[in-house]
Amino acid sequence: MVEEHGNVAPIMIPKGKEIGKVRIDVPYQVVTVLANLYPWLSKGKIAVVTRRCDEKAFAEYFKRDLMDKSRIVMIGLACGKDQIARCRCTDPVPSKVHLGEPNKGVEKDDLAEKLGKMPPAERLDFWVAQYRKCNKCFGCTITCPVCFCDDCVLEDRTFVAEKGIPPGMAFHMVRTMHMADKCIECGECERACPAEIPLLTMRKMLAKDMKELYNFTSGDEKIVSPLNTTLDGEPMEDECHEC
Amino acid sequence: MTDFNPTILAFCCNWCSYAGADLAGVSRLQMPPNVHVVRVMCSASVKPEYVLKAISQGIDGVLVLGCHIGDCHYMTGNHRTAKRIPVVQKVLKEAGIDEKRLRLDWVSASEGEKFQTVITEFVNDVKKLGPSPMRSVRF
Amino acid sequence: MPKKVVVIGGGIAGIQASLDLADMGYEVHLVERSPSIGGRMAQLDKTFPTNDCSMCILSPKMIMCAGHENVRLHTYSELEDIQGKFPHLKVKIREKARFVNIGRCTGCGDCIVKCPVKVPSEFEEGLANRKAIYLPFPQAVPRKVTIDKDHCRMITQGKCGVCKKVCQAGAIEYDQKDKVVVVDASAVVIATGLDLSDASMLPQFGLGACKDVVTSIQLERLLSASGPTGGHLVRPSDKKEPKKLAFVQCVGSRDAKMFQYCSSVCCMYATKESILVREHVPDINSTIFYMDMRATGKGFQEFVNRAEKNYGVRYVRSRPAKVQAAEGGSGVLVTYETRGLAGEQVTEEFDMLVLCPALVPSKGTPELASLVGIELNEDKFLKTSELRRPVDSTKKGILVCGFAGEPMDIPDSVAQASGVAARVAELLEGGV
Amino acid sequence: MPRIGVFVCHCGHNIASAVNVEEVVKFASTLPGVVAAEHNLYSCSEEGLSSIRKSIEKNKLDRVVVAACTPRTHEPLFRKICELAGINRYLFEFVNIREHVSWIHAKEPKSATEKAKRLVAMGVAKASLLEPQQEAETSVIPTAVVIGGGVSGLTAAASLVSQGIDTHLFERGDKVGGMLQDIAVIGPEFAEARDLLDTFESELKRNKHAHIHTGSKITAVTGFVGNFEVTYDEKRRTHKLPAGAIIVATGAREFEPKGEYGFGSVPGVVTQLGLEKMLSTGKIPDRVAFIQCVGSRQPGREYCSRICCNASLKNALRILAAKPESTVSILHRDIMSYGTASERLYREASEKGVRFMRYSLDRPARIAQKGKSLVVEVFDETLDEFIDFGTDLVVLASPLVSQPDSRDVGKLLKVPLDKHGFFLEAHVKLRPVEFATDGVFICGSAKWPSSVSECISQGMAAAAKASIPIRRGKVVVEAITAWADPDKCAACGNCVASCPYEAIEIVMTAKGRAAKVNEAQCKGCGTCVAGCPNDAMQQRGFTTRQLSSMIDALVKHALEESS
Repeated sequence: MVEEHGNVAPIMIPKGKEIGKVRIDVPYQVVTVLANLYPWLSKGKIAVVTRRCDEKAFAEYFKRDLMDKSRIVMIGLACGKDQIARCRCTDPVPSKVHLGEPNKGVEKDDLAEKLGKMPPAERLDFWVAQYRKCNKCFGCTITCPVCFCDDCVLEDRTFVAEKGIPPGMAFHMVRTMHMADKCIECGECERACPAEIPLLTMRKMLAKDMKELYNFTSGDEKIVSPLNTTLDGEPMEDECHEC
Repeated sequence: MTDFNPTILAFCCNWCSYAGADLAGVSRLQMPPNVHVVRVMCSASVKPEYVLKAISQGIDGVLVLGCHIGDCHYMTGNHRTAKRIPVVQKVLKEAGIDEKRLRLDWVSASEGEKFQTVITEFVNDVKKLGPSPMRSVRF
Repeated sequence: MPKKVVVIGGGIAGIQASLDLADMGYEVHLVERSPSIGGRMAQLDKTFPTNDCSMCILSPKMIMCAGHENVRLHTYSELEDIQGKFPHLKVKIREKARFVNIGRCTGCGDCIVKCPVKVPSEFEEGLANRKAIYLPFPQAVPRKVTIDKDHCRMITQGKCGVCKKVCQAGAIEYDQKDKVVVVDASAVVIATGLDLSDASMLPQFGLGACKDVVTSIQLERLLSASGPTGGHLVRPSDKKEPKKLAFVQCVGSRDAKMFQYCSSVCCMYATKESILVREHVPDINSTIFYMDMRATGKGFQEFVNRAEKNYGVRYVRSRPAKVQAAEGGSGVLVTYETRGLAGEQVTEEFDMLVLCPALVPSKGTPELASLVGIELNEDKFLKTSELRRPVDSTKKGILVCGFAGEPMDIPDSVAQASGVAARVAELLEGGV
Repeated sequence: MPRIGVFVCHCGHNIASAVNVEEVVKFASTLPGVVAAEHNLYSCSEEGLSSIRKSIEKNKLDRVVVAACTPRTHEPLFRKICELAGINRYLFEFVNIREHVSWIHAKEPKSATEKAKRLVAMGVAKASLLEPQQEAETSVIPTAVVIGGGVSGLTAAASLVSQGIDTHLFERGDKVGGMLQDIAVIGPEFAEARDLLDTFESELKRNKHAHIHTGSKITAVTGFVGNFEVTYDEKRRTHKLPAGAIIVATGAREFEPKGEYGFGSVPGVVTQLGLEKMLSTGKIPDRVAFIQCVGSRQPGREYCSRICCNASLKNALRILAAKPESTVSILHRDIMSYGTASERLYREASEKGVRFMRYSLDRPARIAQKGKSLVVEVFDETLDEFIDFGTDLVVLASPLVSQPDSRDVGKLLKVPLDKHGFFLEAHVKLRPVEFATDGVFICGSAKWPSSVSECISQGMAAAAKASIPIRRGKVVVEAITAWADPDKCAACGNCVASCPYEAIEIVMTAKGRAAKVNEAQCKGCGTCVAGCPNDAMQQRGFTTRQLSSMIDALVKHALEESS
């Protein structure tokens, strides 16, 4: 990352170039940026400073064959305590730490717990109040490292029937559904949201559900999405059908 | 709540559940008139988006009916249904909408009576839940 | 002009043979003597060993068959005569009077509701009634009603006419006559399937004498969600749920005095039914009296093992010597010998007993054979000529598939039906 | 703007008794796009159909909605009328107001009428978005490939060539015949195996369509129904063969029961094929004991291999025919002589003095060597006691097991196998010789142990199935298949993973990497559509816009108008 005019931006340093003055704290999802660049980088290896969440995002790309794993060299960065707190991150240590000191993640998401205990009607009120603030800027989808689509179904009216701004419930529920089997909980959507809707909290709630339903965790190359597989996780072989 | 007449959408797969619904008709099995059947080829083609769209617009309940596991005309199509619908229920639940407003069940082509039971039960369940809270939510 | 093939018998074998022949481009005339195609398989609740719902998988095939551009259905029709030699056969088909104009009938069923005459339903094996004007079962193909002339009041007594009054399509024709059509066919396929032998011929098994003794096909109907009890398993005598059920295998089959052969499918369907009854009555226990447990197909032995382990099915190798009604008329007493030389006769009470009778070529098979000029084998099935030609009858151009030639299960019948289509093509395209 | 016609059927009393048909018609005429709304006493009668046709022509309709009974039986009829009137058959939508309304709400005419109206509105909404469809057609290469030269493969090939279809049979050994080469007599028919092989040879030799490749190995198969390419090695060279259909007939082999009952170490203990070899050299034992189910119907290999009891019965009778004074015993757990001919063998064997002893899995027989002969000790379940007797030969009836490389063949053709390595057919009941993959078929013991007669029936069945696309010259699929919009597709692969037919792949397109549906393989289930996050995947006749419009119509007419 480099800082220019007070803005922190990711930097791409080609081979042979001086590194110069860079900072290694990463307030951005570099994978989002890299994914946009990737089609233009047709050759060679790419070294990336990766936090645990970046690493998980990469796993989501690799598992879908959207990036070539052999071309990515990960320089593991263990996040500092401040960043962990800011992200409400539960899983901050990359599998290989090259930079930084490993720190423990936060134990739980207070808001998620609070919402979980609420009666449904109250929870609905909470979210309706939050979603009413949405001005449909698409910051959440644009910054999301695992939103793979170039354009988004939420932009047209097939599924999001409500007119105008705010976009209403379907918009947010459809996005929740789409993130269920891939959100890596980096929290970028929440930080990008000008309306400060606690989007990460909703993602965390679903992640817990996915764990309970299918023992699914995102960000692991070996765990494919349970939503597209058979009940055994693979094509059925000569099994009893009497259930 | 007795005068509440829920509006319910049901997706039925062409091969089993739609045929089961037909059999219920042929057998003149009476049931409440709240359910509107949309025929799809396989229950696995029901996009979560349809359910979420319908519910968010105030539809009181959505049924997804398919072949029993093992009976799917498309071999393992309905396995995906069985995997996806529980997640849609969670999406509803976490948003504060009772997940019982979405029900997944299996009705075979010879289960006209089961179709009747499922419809009657679901209509009663939704009646108990009351009108969808989304009916009164305006954004 | 496509060559024509006549297929006799509209069960699963006949349907499959017709579909394959039609797909090959032949014009198929499918002749079925009852008002609907579907055959025995239509009566089954589920099929072993996957417990697939029988009607769910059959009904699309029936619809496909009726809708195929190359298939002409002759339901409620019988073979009248065959003249000529392969490949120039003149096949006469008698289309029996339905007393209903099938061009006009829309299958709406208004007439059925109003018809005052009740007749035991063949499809429901006498466990329920149908009307004198009827559809044999809800998924019947074609969906056209038929008047049973032996029971219709208008036809037998000249008074009633209600169906004609309510039919807004004007489809009722009391004066309709049989029609004979002639098809110039190149080949004929016989797929006339099976019947259950009459188990009451063996009085020791109690059918007829004891109310709670039923046949296996009756049990299928009792288990079917669209059957006479809506899928509620109750015994005939007092309409109570049975808790203790027994099956007797080889009733009349593998019996030197009756039918010497093995019917091939009873061990498996009894196992299937013993599993299925649990879905209806969770605390039911089943006993199967058998001679050899013949589980030779794919997944069959596993199915039997599962029945034994997970469904508590008790397999007893013994052939009951006597079946009597229990005291009070409900339930049955089964007397059988326990195993070994030291074995003794015991009598055990069951709530209900299911007989698995010998399966025989369907009624009228010998007459059909002599009409067509082909031979029967010593077990009275249609004789096939040699090992290399398992579907050739004793006469060229007349082919046989399914249970009419040899006891076999559904997949074997279906495979043989496709095989028959290949054989027809070999004969008509290559002449070998 | 579409021009929609709505036709509401009375079905005599069936619909009209509960649904106010005239009211539904009046309502339908107010819906957007509807230019004609009519009713018929019976829409499906000759009169009904011709009045629909007249209305299409008179009102220049381009979409037709019929509100009547179930599409499952009547859709083809109305589609045909559309076609006759000059409209694409896919511009038709069926609304079921009989089975789904009048018959099930018979006593609530008001609600029934309201529901019928809403369903009609939903149908009209969908109809206005319908598009004309062309059924996809692919041409078919008029050549068939049969893999395996045993009795099933030979039958399939002989059937195909005699139908005039060019057929290539691949056998990896240097001779065709498979297991028939190892037996002399076929049971229960008592036919000579040599005669049957000669029959096949003459059938195939004299036919110009037959191409037999012995000593060959298939190394790759690509493509799909009608358009496969088979790569094979033969005589140290690699060849490529285009083909329309493929039949798998790779058979099975006898399980070698190493170590069981002294097999391999004790002389005089042989397998069934070992006995066949002895008998063919004219060596007839004086005393022989068969042990059934050696290595089958037990934990680890639960299945019954179907043919072994009949093989033992046949060989027992052969031995007695050659040397009537021989003593023959069969130790079994159940005699599996199903059907007519086999049961007759069983009866004949009993009559001729074959001793049948039933043993149970938990008390298997024991074999001991005593001098030159063998002693069999077994607990006879029928007699309820231990018995022992001497014998010269013990024949272990071991099961047929799958070929050791069957999984490789499965991978080559992308077809599934069961846990025992036998091929898994598309449907165990109704599609016994087909794979779920179109254009690939299965027969004989590669699928399940089968008698020679069953192999022949199945070989013919597979030939029938393989011949159909070739004879038709094309594969036509109903236009309910899926397609991917490359503009929207992000190549995430959800569709690829969810397709039950492996009909989708990610390919390079002008718009970058995107999913592509092979229409010849697609069965139109729509599973991929539901998995697609960006609405790039669509199913013909069930597009997301069409189905969403139905939801909108329901919302509009049930919620907005009533509130």
